[in-house]
Amino acid sequence: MPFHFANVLVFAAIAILFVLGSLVGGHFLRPHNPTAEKEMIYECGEKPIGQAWYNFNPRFYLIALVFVIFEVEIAFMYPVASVYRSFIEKGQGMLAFLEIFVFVAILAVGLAYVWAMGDLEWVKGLKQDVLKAAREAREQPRKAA
Amino acid sequence: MTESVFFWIFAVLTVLLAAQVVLRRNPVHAAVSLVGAFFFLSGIYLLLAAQLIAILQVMVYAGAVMVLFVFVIMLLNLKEEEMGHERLTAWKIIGGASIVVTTGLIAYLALGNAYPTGLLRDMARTQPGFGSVKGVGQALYIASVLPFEVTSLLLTIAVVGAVVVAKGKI
Amino acid sequence: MQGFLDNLIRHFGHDPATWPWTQFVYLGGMALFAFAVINFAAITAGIFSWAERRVAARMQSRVGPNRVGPGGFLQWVADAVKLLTKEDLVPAEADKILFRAAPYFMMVGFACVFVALPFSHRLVIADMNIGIFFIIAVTALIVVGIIMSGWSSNSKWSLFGAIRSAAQIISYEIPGGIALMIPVMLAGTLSTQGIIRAQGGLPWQWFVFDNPAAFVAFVIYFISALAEGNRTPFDLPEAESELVSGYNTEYSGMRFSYFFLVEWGNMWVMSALATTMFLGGWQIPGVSAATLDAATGGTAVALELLSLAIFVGKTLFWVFVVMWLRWTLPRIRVDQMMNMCWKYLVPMSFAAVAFVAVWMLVVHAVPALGLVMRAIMFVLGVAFTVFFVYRTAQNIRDTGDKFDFTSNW
Amino acid sequence: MSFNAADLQGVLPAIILSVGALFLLTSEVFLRNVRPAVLGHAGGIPTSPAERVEAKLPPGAQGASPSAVTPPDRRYQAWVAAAFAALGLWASLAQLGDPAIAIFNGTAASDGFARVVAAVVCGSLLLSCLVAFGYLEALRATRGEFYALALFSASGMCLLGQATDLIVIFIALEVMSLAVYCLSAYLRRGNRPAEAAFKYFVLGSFASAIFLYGAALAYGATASTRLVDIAAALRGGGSGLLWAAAALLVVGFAFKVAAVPFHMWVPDVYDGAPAPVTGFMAAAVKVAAFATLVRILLGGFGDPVAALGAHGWQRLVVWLAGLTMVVGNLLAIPQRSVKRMLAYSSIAHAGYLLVAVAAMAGPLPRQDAIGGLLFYLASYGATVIGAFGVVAIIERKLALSGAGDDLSSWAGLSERHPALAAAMSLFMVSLAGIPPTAGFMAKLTVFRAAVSAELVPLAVLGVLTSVGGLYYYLRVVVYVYMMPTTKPDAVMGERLVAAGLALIGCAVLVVWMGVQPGAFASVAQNAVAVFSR
Repeated sequence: MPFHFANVLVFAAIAILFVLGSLVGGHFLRPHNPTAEKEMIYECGEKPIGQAWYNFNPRFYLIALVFVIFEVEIAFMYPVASVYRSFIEKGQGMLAFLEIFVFVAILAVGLAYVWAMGDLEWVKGLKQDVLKAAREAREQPRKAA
Repeated sequence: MTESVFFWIFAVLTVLLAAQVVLRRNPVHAAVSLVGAFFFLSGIYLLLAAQLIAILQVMVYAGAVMVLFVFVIMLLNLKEEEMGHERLTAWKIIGGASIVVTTGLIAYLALGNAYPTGLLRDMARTQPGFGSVKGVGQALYIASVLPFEVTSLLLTIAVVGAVVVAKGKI
Repeated sequence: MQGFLDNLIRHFGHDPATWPWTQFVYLGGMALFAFAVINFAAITAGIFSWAERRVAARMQSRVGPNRVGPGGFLQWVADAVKLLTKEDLVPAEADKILFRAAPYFMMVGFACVFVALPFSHRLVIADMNIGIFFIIAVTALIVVGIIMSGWSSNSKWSLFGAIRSAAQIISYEIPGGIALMIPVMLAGTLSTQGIIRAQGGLPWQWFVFDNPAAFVAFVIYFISALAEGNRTPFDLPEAESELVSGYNTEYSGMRFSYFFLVEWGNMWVMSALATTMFLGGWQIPGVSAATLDAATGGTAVALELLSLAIFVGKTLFWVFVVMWLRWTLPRIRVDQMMNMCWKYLVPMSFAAVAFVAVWMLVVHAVPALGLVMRAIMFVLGVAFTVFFVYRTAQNIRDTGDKFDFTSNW
Repeated sequence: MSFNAADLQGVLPAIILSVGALFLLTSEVFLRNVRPAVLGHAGGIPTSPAERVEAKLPPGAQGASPSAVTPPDRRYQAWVAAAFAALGLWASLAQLGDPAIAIFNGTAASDGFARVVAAVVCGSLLLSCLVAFGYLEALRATRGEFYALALFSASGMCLLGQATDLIVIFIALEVMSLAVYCLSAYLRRGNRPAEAAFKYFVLGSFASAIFLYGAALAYGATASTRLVDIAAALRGGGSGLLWAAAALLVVGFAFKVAAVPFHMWVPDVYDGAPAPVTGFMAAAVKVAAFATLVRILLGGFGDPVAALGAHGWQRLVVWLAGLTMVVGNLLAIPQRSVKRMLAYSSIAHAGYLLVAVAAMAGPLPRQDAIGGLLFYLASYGATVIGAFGVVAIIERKLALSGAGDDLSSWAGLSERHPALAAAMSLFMVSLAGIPPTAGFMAKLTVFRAAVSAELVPLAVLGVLTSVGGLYYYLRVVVYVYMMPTTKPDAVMGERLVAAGLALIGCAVLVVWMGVQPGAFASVAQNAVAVFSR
């Protein structure tokens, strides 16, 4: 087994060397005369305004959180899934099944809950805006009249 | 021999990168250092014959938790001026000293009289499949049913809690 | 591979267990293999880039690149040379360390997958007993590379692209991971070679036809793999109409090429994984794995080459399907992409796992049912394929198009 | 795979509570589909008789204009939660007499101690649900998660009470803690709740990390996470690593039980969290944390050598107890906010409880100390839930504006609400430890145990600090009865039925435990048998 993982290490090292080698090799082939314009951030030819490092939408955070939780769930499920067959062959399949089932069922409640709470909705913010705009558009002629 | 060489390489790199996590002012740099630290840590787990833990370290921590961290960092995106000046306060010195003392103490205790008995190392050598995915799967089924099922409960609570906390005003 | 190197050492009259230089031979062998495999990945990625352009051109009644080499086959070499000689720009505003480091993360994550990915009956770098789990884990590093590249560029396009890409990849990792659990359950092992061995050479012995849930899992895995590889219809992170080029907008020259190398190389990875997990891998119809193990001499070499050809053939077919999809389907919206993952694929994959768990119990009790189900699934699959080919032929006849592989090369 | 019905029966209270929580979450899913956003004022159609009683128009709370979409009626959830808590209470009490067995391959135990802990936790949950009902309704903050999270945390607490494996302890601890973190962040009016939740979460995670480190060292030293194996390793001499592990485990739980110097989070958290949650936290979290501490110290490190030796944990606990009593009481004195005062008082009570833990160390019979601890926890739980129940009623209006409470809100309470005033005075008297209340009996048993364990200085310190504590407890009584009213509308008079029930329950318990401690002593006796040698 250590042999297998030594391979991983070697692969990582060779991959790094591959990138490094081609970059260093390319260094002798490619031109290098940077100018201020070239080094500017590309914004479709416009001058960039400010930095790009600003606050992000929290919905990404929520997705990431739900992801972490399900990733941990997968991490727990794999070991169990890999021995499921041997348990069936030992004649303890029903019990093994119940254990997996309870585990998944409890998490399924969590998923259903997040779904019902509307946190899987990607455009909920947008929807509100659209609704508001539609409402205002409806009010407008009435006010004008 | 080879094992201990690798151990020291991994250990030194882990500690260096972990120190970077604390010392770096730029949170994204800190997060990337953390990925590196997790990576080398998983190497140490491999040396301890804990394959599953090593893989989980990369998959869950270096992969999943990191993405979460980076998203949170980007969510907040502290500007340089918001972070305040770096100052060396008495608390920091006390904190650093206590870390060194505690670590040294535990390392001393660990190396003192308990570790050479090498209980875990013996287990890894004598029990076939110790630390492998199947070994852990067997353990989850047989010895650790209760923690396994309660973990599912814990994950559900985490989902619900995340929704509650991320909601606006209640 | 260890066995191969051991044999090599024995061939030179040493005992690998006692010879002091064994470890160095191992190291050298590993480095050699790693170099070969990474170059293989890079070259296939290059060839795919040419193939995709040709396929796309054919689908759009164009010609595509056909100047460099026979049929334009050497186009990718020309592209590589061009990229190598392009100026390497690092934006002045960028976070220079991370900007330079990001391609390394991408490449390491990409290269490590090949450690556990089989090619043929004997040709696998390391047949780890946690194989598939390892592959799922190291692909996570690619996300880190993407986020790093996008953030460090300090460009709005890059950042949007990176965040979108990360959100997409992590979301689809869930259904993809759960779907891959089904072959693991059926085979009772995580080793990629072990999973292939648990299947057979004939189509009804493949896991994809084992039961309906396994077929669903295959579809879920394929969709998730498309999304994880940022392939159309899930290429929103690189939506050129809104984000220029996504997370790699600010990259140029050679540095840029790594991102594309990884993207095209991923087509091989996802197709090879689909072949391994669901489609019988390198299994030769009518020849059991035991026969392969027992074969010696010339027969062994011939069978080995045959298994390699079968594996590569299956993989290339799915690579072609991926290209086909790209030029057939329009890009979906970001909310549709998220809905599809969390509201359809994740619950479906959970249900599929539950079904397979029950099904395995049923089959254990009544083994005949398993055979019946395989037969039904296979017949349905054949019927569907025949129907599909028939309809396609009909459509081609109706539109008056004709297969013409002779002109325009 | 050894796995049978007895295993499941052993964790029955935890199962009941988590099934209840999952039921509530699932009902939330269907709520959307069945009754989507009823337009109008009063919410949906009341179905159960209890709801019909409560279905009066809500008082003119701010924000909700009649045209705004009203969320679906969720009042049934409080009653469902209370029902499941009652079921859990019944389950734990029904099993009280059963013999002690190890369940789930020795990762947990089903014994008298665990059942008493589960009973106290379920009782606290039941009372807290009743207190929370009117509070959340008045603030228009009833959401499905609240009761579900409360049930989840209670199931974690029940598991903590019976876990005999460090991994199970850790997971149950996290089940409890995560749910309680979210509960304390539940109501976000103003910045204080967010701050409270944040502090609680960060420091709580820190404590969990320290505990985990201790568990890792214990595993490193013994190659097992079972407490039994740790005890066996200690009998074989133990090792330095194991001492470090013990210290880290104790420190991790010192955070959870809020012992000085790990108490920093308590005042802010108790102040910022909604009052019913604070009551639940003060009562139930304390029970679970102390139960686990006792399990670890007696189950894993119970050997007299381990407890009393040069590196023994008794010395550590004695110092913690002394510091906690002194600092908690001293810092409570200047507090103007009753919630903060109760927070510091809870620190002080943690000190008295630690006296009982310290008394368990010796080779002498531990019956008195363990029985005293359990009795103290139960009586403190009843008292503090009652006290925070009254605070919740007072706080309703304040919480809407996000302000904290102040002693001035309590002035002249006796004129406006004589019953509330009497209840609050009773709880204060009990917290101060004046006969004939439960608090007095509890302190008495604990100090008696300390004296018999030859910890006389600690007992004397306990008595002295209790006397000092009289000042700030009785100050509340003085404000309630002797100060003229300054804020005439500080009390919300609506929706007091459920809270009133809870307060009556608490008051009855407080008096009953004070007058007839013997009735509870027999229960405790059963629990004690587990740790006898």
